[in-house]
Amino acid sequence: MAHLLNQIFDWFAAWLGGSVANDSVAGYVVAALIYLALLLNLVAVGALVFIWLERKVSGRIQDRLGPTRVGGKFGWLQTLADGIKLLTKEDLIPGDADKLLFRIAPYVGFCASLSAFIAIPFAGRDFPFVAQHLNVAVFFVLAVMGLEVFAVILAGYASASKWSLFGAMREAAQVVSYEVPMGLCVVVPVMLAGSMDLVHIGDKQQGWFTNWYLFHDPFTFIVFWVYFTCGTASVNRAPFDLAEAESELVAGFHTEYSGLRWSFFFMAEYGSMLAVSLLAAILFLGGWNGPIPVASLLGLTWHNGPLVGYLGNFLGMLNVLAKAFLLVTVMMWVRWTLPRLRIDQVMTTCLKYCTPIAAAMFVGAALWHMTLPDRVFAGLLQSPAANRLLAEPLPGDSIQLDLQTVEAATIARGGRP
Amino acid sequence: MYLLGHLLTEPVGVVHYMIVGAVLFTCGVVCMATKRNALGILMGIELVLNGANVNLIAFGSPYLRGAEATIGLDGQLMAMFVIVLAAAEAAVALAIALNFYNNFGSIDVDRANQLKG
Amino acid sequence: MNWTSCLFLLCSLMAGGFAVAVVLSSNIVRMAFYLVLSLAATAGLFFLAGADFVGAMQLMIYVGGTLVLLVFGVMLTAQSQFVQMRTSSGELLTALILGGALLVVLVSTAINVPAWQPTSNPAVDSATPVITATPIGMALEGYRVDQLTQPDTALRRGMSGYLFPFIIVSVHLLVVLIGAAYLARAKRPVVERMR
Amino acid sequence: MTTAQTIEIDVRTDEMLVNMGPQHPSTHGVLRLVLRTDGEVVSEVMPHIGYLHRCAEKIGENLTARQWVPYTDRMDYLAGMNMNLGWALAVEKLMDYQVPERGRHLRVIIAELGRIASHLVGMGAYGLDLGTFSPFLYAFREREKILDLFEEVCGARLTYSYLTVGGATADFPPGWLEKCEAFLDQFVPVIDEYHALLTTNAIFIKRTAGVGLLSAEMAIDYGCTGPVLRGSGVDYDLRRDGEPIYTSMYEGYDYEVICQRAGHYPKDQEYPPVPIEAVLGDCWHRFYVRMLEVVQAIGLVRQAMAKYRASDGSFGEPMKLNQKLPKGEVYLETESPRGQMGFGLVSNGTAIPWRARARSSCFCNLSVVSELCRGCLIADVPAIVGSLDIVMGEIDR
Repeated sequence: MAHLLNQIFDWFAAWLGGSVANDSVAGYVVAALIYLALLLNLVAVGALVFIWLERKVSGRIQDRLGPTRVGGKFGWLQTLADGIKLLTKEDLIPGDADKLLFRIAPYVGFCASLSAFIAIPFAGRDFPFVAQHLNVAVFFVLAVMGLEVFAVILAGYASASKWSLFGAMREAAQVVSYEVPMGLCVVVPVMLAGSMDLVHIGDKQQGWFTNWYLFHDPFTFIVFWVYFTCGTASVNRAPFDLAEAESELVAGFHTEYSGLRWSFFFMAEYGSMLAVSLLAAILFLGGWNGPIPVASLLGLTWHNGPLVGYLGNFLGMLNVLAKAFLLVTVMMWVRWTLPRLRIDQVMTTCLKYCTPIAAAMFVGAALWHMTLPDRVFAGLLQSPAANRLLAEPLPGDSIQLDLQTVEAATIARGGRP
Repeated sequence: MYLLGHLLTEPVGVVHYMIVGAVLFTCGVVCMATKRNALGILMGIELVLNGANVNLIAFGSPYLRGAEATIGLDGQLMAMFVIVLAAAEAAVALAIALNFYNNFGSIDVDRANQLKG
Repeated sequence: MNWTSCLFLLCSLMAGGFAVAVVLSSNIVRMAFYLVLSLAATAGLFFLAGADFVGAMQLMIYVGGTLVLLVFGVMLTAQSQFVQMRTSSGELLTALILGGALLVVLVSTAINVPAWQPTSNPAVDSATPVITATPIGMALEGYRVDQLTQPDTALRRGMSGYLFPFIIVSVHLLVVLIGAAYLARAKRPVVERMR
Repeated sequence: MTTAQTIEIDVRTDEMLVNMGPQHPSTHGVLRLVLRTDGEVVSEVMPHIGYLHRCAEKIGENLTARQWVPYTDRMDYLAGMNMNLGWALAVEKLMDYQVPERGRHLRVIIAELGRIASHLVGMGAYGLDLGTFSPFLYAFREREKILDLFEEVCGARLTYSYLTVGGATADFPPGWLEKCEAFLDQFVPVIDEYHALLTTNAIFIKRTAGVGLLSAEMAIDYGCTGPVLRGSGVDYDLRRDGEPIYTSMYEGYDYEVICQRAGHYPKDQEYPPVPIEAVLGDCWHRFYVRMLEVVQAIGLVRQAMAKYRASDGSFGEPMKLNQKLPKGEVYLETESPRGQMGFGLVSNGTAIPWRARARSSCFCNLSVVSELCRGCLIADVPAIVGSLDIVMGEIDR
């Protein structure tokens, strides 16, 4: 995109008798701003929608209506009204607080949550919808989301409140622990796809829902649920919301926050929920490939021209967002149904259950992949044959092939097999 | 200033990375020398290691040097080992600091003047 | 000015600036916070130098893991609400002079080596992404897929693989894990708890 | 009972004094608990009370016996009807007055409905203490229906002053019994919902089973009463074991005291069995006793409605506002939803009691909290306090 912009700038500059180099900073800055605006919109509007949805979902679960008035029907402008209220609230900072850290902590959290979206693709194939196509995207997303814990720790520490400190300590212990099983779960689809590139992982699952890694084999099916549990824990949602546990710690790490700063914590939380769900959708639920490959059946592929391919990608984007929204709704459903675990039980769940299960499932999936390569849908279907009609060559596959030839060459030259 | 002016016209080279590495390294050394808090010293060590890492990455970067001069993947692998070992070192150092705190009720290293705690 | 220089400037200023802030701050939690920013900016530099995997690793292990541990340690050992330990100004001055001298030596060395000056024909053009994760993984297994053009047979045949260091590091990590757990155990009288 | 457990502290941490309350979401009003914590482990809990003290007893010494009835409402404001009943019976005991047959059944209907309404709050708020919001609203949905019924009989939804000395202020309005019948019919299946959401929920069991163990001896030593006492396996209920003036109210009713006997609760075959993790006297058992008492109360209301329909005559004549009391001193305890609520009264022969006193059930129940919370985690504190189901209005009066 930056190159395209630079070419456009160059074209304009040529008019004025100047020139803009292909790698000029101008195009990159404009491209970055566009991406930032899009992602910020996704996260902020996503948070607006999710907060409204949460209130509606919780309302319906609890036998009430939720917001009904603001904005006419369904109270769909309720969050906006809440946002305006939060903007106009007094911004309180406790007298004993470490003012700098107290002020900065919510923004750190929000930045971490937003940065994760840089590497998350929304559609793949020849022209992936992604701000920065990283070949270590999975790793990057996990790493950046891990930074959010800092915001909580800083907020808890800087508030100079004992309840906040308790929340921060819990968060630190919990998130650092849950990164382990979460990483183990994420490795499984990475192993199946042979790449850490999210675009490639998503593209690998193209075709019918039988190609989703969720249904690849029994192990991946379990891994998905372990991942979802750990994801819920890592974004601090009930039943793992110990850092803010309102019945124990008043409001945990954000006890002393009010107004806009408080709302940034919430934006970060909902942003992280979306990021975790998007990651789950791409890694396990086929990403932008729907249960039925509508785009391929309609011929909306890159073979038939860029515009048509673009349309297909757009459908894919709606697809992956729908899946992520569904998973977020499940998180809400869980939150409004289950009681909260105690801190020792949270750690037990992580260390005694999630980690060993994830490790065992990883080994199982690896063995399955070794014994039944090129098979999908719990080994029932032959991978390419079942979907040959719809399978297209993947852009990422060329890299894979290169590596294979490279490996063969290594052996041919006398390297170790 | 010379280098900054350089940067506006010339591409980034290894030397620029080395200067950043040198700044990190020096800050780390000063941090280690001046802080009385055991954890502050640990942070200084982390800075020093990072300064070294910046150099390793720069030497191994394919963008910064010619194909014949770059040390390639070795730089990245070394940096990786440094990061992993730094994590291990931090864990041990933290354990020592906590142990020290248990014995002395403080983590002021100036008070660590006994061999036996 | 091209984009790599611009981003480099941004990241390096952040890394260097916050490193200086670490030195100057006397509040340990703020130090940790500045260190986080400094290391995150360093990770940015790694990305910029084409080391995606190491950059992500830096973020994950260093910033997300080690520093959280560090802050945890700070909180566990904090006697008062906000720990401040000031250094005497004389010590600080000596350290600054020595540090400045060290910086001058390091920087002048870096500048004076011609091979380290910016090159006009890099191995890879900065707009082309390099794939690092798989070659690093292979190298840890002992295969050097990036060394195929290496004229030296010994190096080309995988003698430059990192399988052995990898295993040593793994064992080392295990030892450290056990050692740290052992060290941090209290030798304090056991507390009686009644119900 | 002291079982010495040894825990090894990993890191030397300083003890921290934390104020839980008086403004805290899960201390059920204005209870203030000062926690001495070592990390997450609570080493001591000191309850501080008195934030809701309104001199109710002193006011009672300046009002006539019937005038004080509205003040009793405001003691245990979640079970105002049962408070009214306690005071009314105490004064009636002094006056040696027996309410007519019809009034007796009316009182049983109202008192047991009040018990259901109170236990619904206890159950829902307990869910809140453990971090789940939905059961609270499910409980309040049903409580609302009971309050609607109460509103129809007395015009108030919280402070009823309905059961009064001499009987009740009014008879049931026409058609009320049918509405009550309809409510009970639809309420019975709802109880299964509560069991699904809480009692059998794996996380709920993990949070409550084995937590806050209160042995039978300790419960008796501290004067715990009501579900807290019965949750520890002590078979004691004033409706059966109380003074004649109170037990005669329940004469001819078929009910069993909810308490574990030989590993089983009465009526527990229709409801989830006791999980293996649960130990007699823990939070889970206290909760379960309340859940079964709700079922018990439904049966009692049904019987009472049949008896009420069968009886005729007066439902009781409320005593005159300024009626003179006979000289003497009485003390009577009744089984309110939270335990034994006692009212004491010394009269010097005028209409105004010389002394009016109340014995709070929650006060005694709360007194075990420091014993129960020793060595537990911070998250267990709300779980334990919630399982005692206290109402500060009654403790502080």
